Amino acid sequence: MDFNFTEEQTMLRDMLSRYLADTYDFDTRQKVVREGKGWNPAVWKAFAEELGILGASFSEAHGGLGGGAIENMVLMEEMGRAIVLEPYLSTVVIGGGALKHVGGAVADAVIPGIIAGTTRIAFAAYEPQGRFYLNDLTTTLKGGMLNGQKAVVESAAHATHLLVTARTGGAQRDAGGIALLLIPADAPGITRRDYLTVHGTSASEVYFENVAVGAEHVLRADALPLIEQIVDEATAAVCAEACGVLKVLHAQTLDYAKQRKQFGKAIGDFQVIQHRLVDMFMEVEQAVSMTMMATLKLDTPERSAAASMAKAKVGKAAKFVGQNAVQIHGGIGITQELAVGHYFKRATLIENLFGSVDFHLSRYEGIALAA
Amino acid sequence: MDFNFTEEQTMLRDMLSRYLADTYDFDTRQKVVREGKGWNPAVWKAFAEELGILGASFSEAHGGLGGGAIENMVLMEEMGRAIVLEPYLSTVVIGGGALKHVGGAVADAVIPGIIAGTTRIAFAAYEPQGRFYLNDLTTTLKGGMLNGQKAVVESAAHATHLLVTARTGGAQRDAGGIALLLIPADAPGITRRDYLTVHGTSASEVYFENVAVGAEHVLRADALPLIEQIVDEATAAVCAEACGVLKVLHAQTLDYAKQRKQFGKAIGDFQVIQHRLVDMFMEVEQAVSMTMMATLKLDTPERSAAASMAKAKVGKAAKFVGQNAVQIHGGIGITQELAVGHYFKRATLIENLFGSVDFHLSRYEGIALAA
Amino acid sequence: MDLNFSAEDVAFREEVRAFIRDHYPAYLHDKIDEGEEMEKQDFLAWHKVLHAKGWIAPAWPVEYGGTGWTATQRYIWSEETARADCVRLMPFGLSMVGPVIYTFGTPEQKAKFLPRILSGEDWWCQGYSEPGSGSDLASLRTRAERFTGEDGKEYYRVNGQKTWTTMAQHADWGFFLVRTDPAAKMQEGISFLLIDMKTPGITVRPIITLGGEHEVNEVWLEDVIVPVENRVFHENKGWTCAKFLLAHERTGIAGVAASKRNVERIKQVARNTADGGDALLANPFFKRKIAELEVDLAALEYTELRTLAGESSGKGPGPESSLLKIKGTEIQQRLTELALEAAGTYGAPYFRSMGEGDNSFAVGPDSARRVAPVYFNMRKTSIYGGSNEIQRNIIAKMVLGL
Amino acid sequence: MDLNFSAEDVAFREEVRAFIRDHYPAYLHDKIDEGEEMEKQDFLAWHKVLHAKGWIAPAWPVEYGGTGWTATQRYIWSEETARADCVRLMPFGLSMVGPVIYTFGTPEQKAKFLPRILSGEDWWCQGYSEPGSGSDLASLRTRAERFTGEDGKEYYRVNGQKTWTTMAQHADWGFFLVRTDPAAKMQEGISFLLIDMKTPGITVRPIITLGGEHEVNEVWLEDVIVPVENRVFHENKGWTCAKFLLAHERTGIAGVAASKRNVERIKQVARNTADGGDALLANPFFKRKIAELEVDLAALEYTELRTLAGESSGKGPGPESSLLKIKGTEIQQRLTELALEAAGTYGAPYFRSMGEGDNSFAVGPDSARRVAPVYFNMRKTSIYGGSNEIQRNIIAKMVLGL
Repeated sequence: MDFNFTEEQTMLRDMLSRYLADTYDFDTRQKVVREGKGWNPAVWKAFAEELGILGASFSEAHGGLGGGAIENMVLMEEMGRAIVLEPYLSTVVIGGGALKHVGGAVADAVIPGIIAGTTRIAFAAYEPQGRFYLNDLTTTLKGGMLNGQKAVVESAAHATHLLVTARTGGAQRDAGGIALLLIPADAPGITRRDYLTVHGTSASEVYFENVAVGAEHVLRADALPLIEQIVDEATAAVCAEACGVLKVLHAQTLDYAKQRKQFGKAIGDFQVIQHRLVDMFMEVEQAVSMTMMATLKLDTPERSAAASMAKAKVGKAAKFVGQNAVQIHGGIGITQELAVGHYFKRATLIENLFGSVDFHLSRYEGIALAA
Repeated sequence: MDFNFTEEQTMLRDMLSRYLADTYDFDTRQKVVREGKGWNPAVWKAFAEELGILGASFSEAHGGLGGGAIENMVLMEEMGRAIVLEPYLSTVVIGGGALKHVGGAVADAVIPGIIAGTTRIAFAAYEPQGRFYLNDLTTTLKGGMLNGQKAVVESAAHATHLLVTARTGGAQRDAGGIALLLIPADAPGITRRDYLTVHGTSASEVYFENVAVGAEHVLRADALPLIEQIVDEATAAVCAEACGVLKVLHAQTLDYAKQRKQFGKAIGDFQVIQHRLVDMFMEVEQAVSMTMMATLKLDTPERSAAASMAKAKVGKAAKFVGQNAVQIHGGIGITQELAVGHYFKRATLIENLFGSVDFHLSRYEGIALAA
Repeated sequence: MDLNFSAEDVAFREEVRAFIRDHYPAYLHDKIDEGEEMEKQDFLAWHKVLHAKGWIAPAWPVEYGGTGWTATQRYIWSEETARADCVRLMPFGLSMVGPVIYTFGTPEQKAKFLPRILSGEDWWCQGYSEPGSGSDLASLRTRAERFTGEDGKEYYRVNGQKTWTTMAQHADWGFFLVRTDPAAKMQEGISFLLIDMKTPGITVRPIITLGGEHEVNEVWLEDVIVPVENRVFHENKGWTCAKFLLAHERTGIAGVAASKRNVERIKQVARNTADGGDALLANPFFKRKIAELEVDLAALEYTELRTLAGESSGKGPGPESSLLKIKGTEIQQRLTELALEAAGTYGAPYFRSMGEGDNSFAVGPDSARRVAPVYFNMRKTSIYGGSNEIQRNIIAKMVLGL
Repeated sequence: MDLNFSAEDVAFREEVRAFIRDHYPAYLHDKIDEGEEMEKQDFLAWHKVLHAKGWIAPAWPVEYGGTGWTATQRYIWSEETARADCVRLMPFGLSMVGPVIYTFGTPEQKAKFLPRILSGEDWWCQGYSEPGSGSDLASLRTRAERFTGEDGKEYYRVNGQKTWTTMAQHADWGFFLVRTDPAAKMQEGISFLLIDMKTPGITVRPIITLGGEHEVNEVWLEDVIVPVENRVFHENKGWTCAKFLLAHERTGIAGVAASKRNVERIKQVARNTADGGDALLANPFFKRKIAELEVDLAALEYTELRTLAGESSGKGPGPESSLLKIKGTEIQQRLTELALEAAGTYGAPYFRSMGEGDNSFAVGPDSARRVAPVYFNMRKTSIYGGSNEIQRNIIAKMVLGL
């Protein structure tokens, strides 16, 4: 057992951290949010060309740095620290992850573009009726034609490809008969309604009307196990993002509590505030522990149980730390002016991302706690 | 709407309160506990003859004072304040309650003895396999013969009568085919294993082996609705007892916090302790409110929903107030020496009495929250 | 002790129901159902109907325009308006400055201000908080210096800054706590002033909150001249009015009736939301959260009723009302958490910021439309009106003697 | 970063498993399964087996009798002993005074005491708390006055009272915090003494706790004479030893491996307990509490592993160990709550007080037998070793700089 990062991983973290500190300050970020596109293409270009981080988790054969899930964890935590808008999660972790598992010609063809920053992937999996269930699908692929609707597809507006789940057979919630497709985002028959999310990113409702899908677009025919796997990987990564978000929420609140004076002393001198900050600290530490556990178990038989345990714990931490960060800040915490409110918003969205606390506890029970 | 007690109710409360303050101090109570009988017959005699409170909730026609559920609430709260051992709940609230609902000759025959203190009733309803489910019965009444086992029957050792639920037909958990019987505690074929409870009262496993039961012993043939009703009434009464227990726990802890010094000041000067005591206060106040609600709704269609809501809230309050009373007292709180630990024990038993928090929330959902 | 309504109360309830059915502006229902934000004229539409009927201020003494209802009737009224999902009336005139004026004001102040509060002609705002004084209200620094004007009359010259001033952008008048004796200790030396918001020197600047709303404002006062006759109660004794008003504010803040209505709304949403082949309301854990909310709400309701019974038997709203504030706001916040959870994936979209006011299209179910902004916005309830931590301090001191 | 065991670690685990299987005293399993309380000779039975093997003190430096295991091996050891449900070793010698002696003691003290701790020959107890000083340990008042004896040697004369002294009724030796300089400020002027419990003037009186157990005692010291060479570290610098020991105590207190074992036990009980026609483990809400416990226990485990990794890379157990104490004891307490809830009706019977020691018959399932006493008893865990409130104060000050 070993909990240390390699030198390369530490360098990777430091590099991204420095870049974000220099160029991705809160005001700059908010300016991008106000422009309403949901991302800054220049930052993406820098990730690819200046920092080279988009290849960190890909094999050297594909032009990457030979890393994997731990590299994603390191990078996602740093992105959480700066509440980064750009689509690392959907493009590299999810899209790239799917391609790594599928391998072969399509991986060879697409991954280099991801690393270069020119290929961006959006994950079109969840559906309006399907809540957090990856198997609850009404989008169909029949006779080579894709039809249906996908809900709240993050970053679809600036994606070059869509990673789509679709039913090729079976009933609406069957485990079998689900295919995973990678199709060009501008294929005929695809329409979108774009909007911003609470976080400031862009998302879309994506509609498929008789979109022609060839065999070369089908990454896997019976794909639910693979889909579960890449969503477990994405869940671990979003837990890492949450750790970054929560560390900043805690640090900013601790700072504020030391400075803000009420009744003639710093509010951090009040024992109730002190213990609240301690409870927040403990939630953050445990979120970090669970994220490491989930990440390190991604290639073991405990993968799904660990991912759901981690997400359940991190989801609770996100709520507790976020709400109390705002509470301790008082009124100023719920204005647009201070960063803390925006970290709180991100923490709140993460609570439900890839499933709520209850969803993941139920999933864990289904795996590990049969009566 | 009116939340005031009548003058008679206030007098009743004051009378019992004075009596218990004078004669039922903590040391006297502990002496009775150590003697190991689980009650003090002299106290029961005083309840009947000196105070006359055993008739408070019975009609004047039966020799009572004409009161009802509110009188039971008033008396049970006072008994909770002194963690009284004697069997008011099983004899008057449950046994007496059943007789009042059944009415007729049996009520006329038995109630005067209850009021006089000479008739005491134990409620033999729950079974080893049945957990909190009143319908989960393997005790059978067939061909006039009663066979089976009842679990943890409070005060059976000093009861003159047993109020017994038994299956006359149907499967183990059917709602139909359940009779309610009132039989002499010394009927041939009844055996007991007596033991003390954590609270210091006596309880028993009661075994029936071919106990002859005549028609005159059957209070009601298809009795589950009646059984549910008397348990709702008992639940409201035990909520009232809990209010008394919790008020004392809070008051003793508040006192202790004002006196006990650590780090050069009273521990009640520490804000974390202050807020804990406030949270305990709020739990107690809400327990009182819910107890009133449940009591006042006993004769309405909302009876069961209200009783289960109240018990769920009171059960949570019992845990929170009890645990924190001990925590604030520190080590001394978990010794036999101080009263606070014994109130904590009673509060803990009440959590599960007539069903846990989860049981009552599920019951409430079944009544009020069908999907 | 008895929960039943008398025959008179039952008749009253029928009267109230009929009145709401016949006179509540129907277009407001549509706005609420579609999740639209309420604007000034929406609040006033219902206000004016009630004023015409004489029902605008049930809590006020009859001599000042109250209804003379019993506590039970007032309870029925709040139950029925919530049941019918009526828009909430702005509290700043009716529940806050109104009671201060009829309790502490001069006959002239009563005559001038109370009728205009009742009619809705004046829209009020509250100038209490300052950037440096959040929970520590008494540390406020806005100065009011007294001087004799050229007309020989007495005036205050007010300078300072207020913040979190709700709806100040619409306000005709504001009630302000100002420091009239800077040498006095914290709570002394404060006075309670009524200020015409059109007075020169007042600048109102919006504060945009997390959900994108413009509800609160900064109010800058620069050499604002206020006649001395607009001071309520004695000079330097404004803290008396402030305390009176805060206790009043805490009672109303429990919001039982509105929360009851919102529980029903969540249940309806959960009934209509799919969750893995069944309704979300059939999910045992979601259902359990609703059940626990209902239990806690009942506990709050009966605690409030006991408090009201205590009040009608002579005691004013005491420090126990802090309990109602804490538990009431916790429930309000949990309701918004449940709404957000029910929305699932559709909690993420944010329409407000697509372009100012662009509500022209939405995705997902209507019920999910504004759940995230409302969730963010409602975090304020445990902060304002004395944070819930301050309320616990109050109970510790005033009730428990700590 | 890697969770896998090396081939060496896997081999070690097999060795440990085989050793436990072959050498753990079988009769202890029966006692635990039947819910009987452990007595002194039970603890010692296992202690002596381990001493004979050389595995009694894995955390000690090799030179003093430690095993030289890596952090991973120590983790495997605690996992495997918990998995096999081995009786817990008494910490007072092995985990508490032992490390103080080998860290701060003289060569003579090391030579005299360490071997007897390892062998189990000496049973130790801890004289820290006093009736007036609970969480505020430094306020202790037990006095030790130095004097020269008739034999010309230096001694302390100790007077005072200690309380909550666990297992003092069996102890051969005790380590005591005493005040050697009454004029000094709180934490200064305290010394750390080793006292032979057979010294005249020591009286041990039982304190019976809520579950009926005799675990803790009052210890009265009246003119107890202690040679100066039994003082560890400098005079008036005993607080250094005390702090060192408290941090050590907190790490062990997390009890992850034991809690894991207890979770399995509760699951088994819930599987075998009927709940309305199904197993209690099928009750969604009971199952959810177990799932939440497992999640929190995993979070504690991986947080402890991170802490251990930090320690083995050079950092000693720091104030972060307060987190392990808080969360570890919360989990231990929740486990007892679940056991009590699972017992349902059968949580109420209490066999201990039917007559001292009368366990001759019981009712209900074995698993319910002592759930209430254990629940009551385990409330101590959030009080002792520095209450959980004190632990939060420590984190606030030492980690957060508040």
